[in-house]
Amino acid sequence: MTPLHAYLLLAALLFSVGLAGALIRRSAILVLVGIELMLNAANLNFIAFWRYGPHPEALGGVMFVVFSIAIAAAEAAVGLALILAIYRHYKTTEVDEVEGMKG
Amino acid sequence: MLGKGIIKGMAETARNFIGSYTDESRLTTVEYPEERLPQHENARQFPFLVYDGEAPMAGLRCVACQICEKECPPKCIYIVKDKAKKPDFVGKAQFQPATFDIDISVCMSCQICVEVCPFDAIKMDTEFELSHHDRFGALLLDKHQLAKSNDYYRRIHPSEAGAIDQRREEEVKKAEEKAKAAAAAAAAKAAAAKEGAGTSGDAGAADAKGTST
Amino acid sequence: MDQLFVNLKHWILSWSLWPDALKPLVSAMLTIAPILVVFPLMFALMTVIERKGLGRIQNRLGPNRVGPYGILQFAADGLKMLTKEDIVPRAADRVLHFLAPVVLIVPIMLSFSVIPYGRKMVPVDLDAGILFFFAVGSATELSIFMAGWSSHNKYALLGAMRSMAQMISYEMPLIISSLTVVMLAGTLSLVQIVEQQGGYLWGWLPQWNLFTPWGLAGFLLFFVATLAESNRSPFDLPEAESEIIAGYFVEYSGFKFALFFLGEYLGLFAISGLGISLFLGGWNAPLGILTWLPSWFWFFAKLAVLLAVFIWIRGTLPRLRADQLMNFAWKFMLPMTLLNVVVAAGWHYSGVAGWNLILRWVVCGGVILVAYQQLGRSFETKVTKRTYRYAE
Amino acid sequence: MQPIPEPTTIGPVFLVLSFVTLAGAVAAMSLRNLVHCVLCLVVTFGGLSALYLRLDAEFVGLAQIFVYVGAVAILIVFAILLTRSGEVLGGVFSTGWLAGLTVAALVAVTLVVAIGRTDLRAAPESAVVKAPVRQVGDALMKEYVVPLEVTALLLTGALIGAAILAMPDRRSK
Repeated sequence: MTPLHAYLLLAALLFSVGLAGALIRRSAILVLVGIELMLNAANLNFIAFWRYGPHPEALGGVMFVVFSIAIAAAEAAVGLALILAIYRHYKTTEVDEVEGMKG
Repeated sequence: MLGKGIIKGMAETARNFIGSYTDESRLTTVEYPEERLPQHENARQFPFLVYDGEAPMAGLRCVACQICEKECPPKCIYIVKDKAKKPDFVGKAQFQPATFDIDISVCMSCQICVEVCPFDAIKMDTEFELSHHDRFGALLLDKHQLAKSNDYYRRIHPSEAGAIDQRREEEVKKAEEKAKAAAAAAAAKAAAAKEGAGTSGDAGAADAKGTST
Repeated sequence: MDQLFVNLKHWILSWSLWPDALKPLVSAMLTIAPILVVFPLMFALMTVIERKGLGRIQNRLGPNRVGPYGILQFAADGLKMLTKEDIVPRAADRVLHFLAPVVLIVPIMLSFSVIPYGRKMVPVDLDAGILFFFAVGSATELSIFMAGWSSHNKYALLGAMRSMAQMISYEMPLIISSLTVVMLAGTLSLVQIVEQQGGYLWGWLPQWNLFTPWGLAGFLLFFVATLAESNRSPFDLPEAESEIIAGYFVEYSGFKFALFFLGEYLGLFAISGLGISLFLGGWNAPLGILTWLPSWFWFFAKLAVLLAVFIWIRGTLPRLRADQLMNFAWKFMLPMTLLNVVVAAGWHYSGVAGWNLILRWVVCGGVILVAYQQLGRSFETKVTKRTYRYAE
Repeated sequence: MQPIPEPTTIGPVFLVLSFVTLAGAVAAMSLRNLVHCVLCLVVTFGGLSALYLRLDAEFVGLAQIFVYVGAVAILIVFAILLTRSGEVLGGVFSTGWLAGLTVAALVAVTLVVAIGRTDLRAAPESAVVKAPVRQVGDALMKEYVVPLEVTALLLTGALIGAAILAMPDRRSK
């Protein structure tokens, strides 16, 4: 079996890639994608800890991931709806250009 | 309730489905290459040249007047006049086409050439199976390919051909009468000349005027 | 006879030809190969039968030139497809354009792996068979998007957008109507769901889910959602020839086009197989006295009947408009399926409470019928006799 | 059910899967064309789901494909098409990209160092464990029923909220 370290390392790298994307990309949609990647990295950690933990039959990690997936889906829907609303207003989805606070 | 129309429609198509097996008369299509529907009399595809008698080139009605060539909207007709004349159906000497080509890949089947032809020489064909492997050479029809007999014309457009034939017969009859009259006049003239009277020439001239119109 | 194919597989496996290490691989291959052969062959036959059936529905003969009764038409069509030039538009995204048909075919082939074709005849008995089926099936939407977007063609993109919107909208009723079965069966495994539908009430009436009020309503809803999910008429507007030429695969020709065509029909077979397993008793015989026929025969017989109904519907109904499609999904299908879940729960608990069967039928069926009537009212078109001012 | 404890080495399957996952993530965050980004993101989701399946979490693995590939990716694609941002004409990265990259790199280094220094068990305690779908369902309906209901409420709220947000504003025109 693969050691737990490998999974944690993968999750850490995935999280960093997502964070980097969310911070440096211009497009608001890709910022959202970066956030999704970070959430997924966290999910991977949950599953790995659940599997390698002392009580895998307790299903705590699995449950957490199930709820996390549901919430991520909700977040994506609302986030993309927000991006659509912003696009309608500013005619752009680039985060740098959306700076005015007055409607 | 929702769905009533759907069930009605499904019943209708089911009736069609079963009916097509039990009732031959329901089938609306024919098996094309083996069976064909009869062509309508007014069907028209592309023009052809009518000839009288047995020999296609000798009996061609076309006199190479080139009206159709000028009138053709897409300019798909090409005519070269032959210098030699030949007698037409009434015996008058007429020109004939040395070349008569129709490019049916250009032709738009408008029938204007038929409308303008004063000699009833060009008519619309009902032949439609003209597909070919060679799209340039094979679709440019020359006068040998275009020439079709009057019998054929009578077969595809009976009433139209009948009217034309009748008119032409009358013309021939008139021409014959005129020839007869002319012959009679000539005979009378000869007789008159023999007798020495100078007034009979007027009747012959008036007669000739009457037939020529 | 019933276990003919299972025994055949074991017999081939018992040959000494294979070394022991290769046995699992050979076993897997022996399971995969029939699926890869049978369903594409069914697709080929279905195209011919569909064209003949549509012809008969329209009082025509249909294809009858190639082979006896035109039965070899599929071979002619296939040859034509394979020998056609494979054109990729210059502006297209070449990689995605190539990948789209592959991404379509692979998940659909995967989804065949959880359907029980007969007694003990299931490629993989997954614990979460239905979940696997729907999870894998969701990749087809992506492939449609890839095809539409990579073609760099407005018609293709429009078709892809329509298709994705349609598939997402109808996936809801599809899944929720299957959920009723999962709820009452208490399992996500298709094998167990089919086994639970075995047995006969009073010795002859099969205990399929179809013969319950929620099962009947669920099956009809599932069927309509299936039509939409597999882009069949009357929901074929993603590929409406008369509006957007051919939708998302306008720019495909030759073999890739054939793959899209194949994928569409394979998806139809897979989802029909799911419907059969969920509602129509899977491989169970429809009458107690017919159980001597092999189980796989019954599965494929039911599949054939369903496909015939698909053809029949295609020959009957005209195409919906996009707004009608969406309204129907969200204002009729979704509330009905949600209500159906509640009715199914009511059916279960009234059974636990020991109600009379007829009373349960009347109550549950009544609720569904009233809801159907009320929800369906807004979809009825009021046809009034047209009057003309001048023409009469 | 092998009684022999497996060696704690990194297997080739894991290597391939993690490479695919990471490569997809990097591509999703760095490609110019947003549609390509989303498709690479799908690859990442697929790789993650395979990893979940390898970790014996069948339900989560399938739900991952179902939700992320089937719904979230399609949603993002729709957003890209509706905002016409498929082809990026200007710069890909925002003005503060250097700072962002630095922060991300620092986080990565911190996490890697932290993981490296921690003493973790290398192999799971129980050799084979499955999370049967039945058990997951039971747990959802019994111990986790309150979170489940709250999630349902949240999803309903998100559905309505997203619909209202994306609705065209009729008052302004």
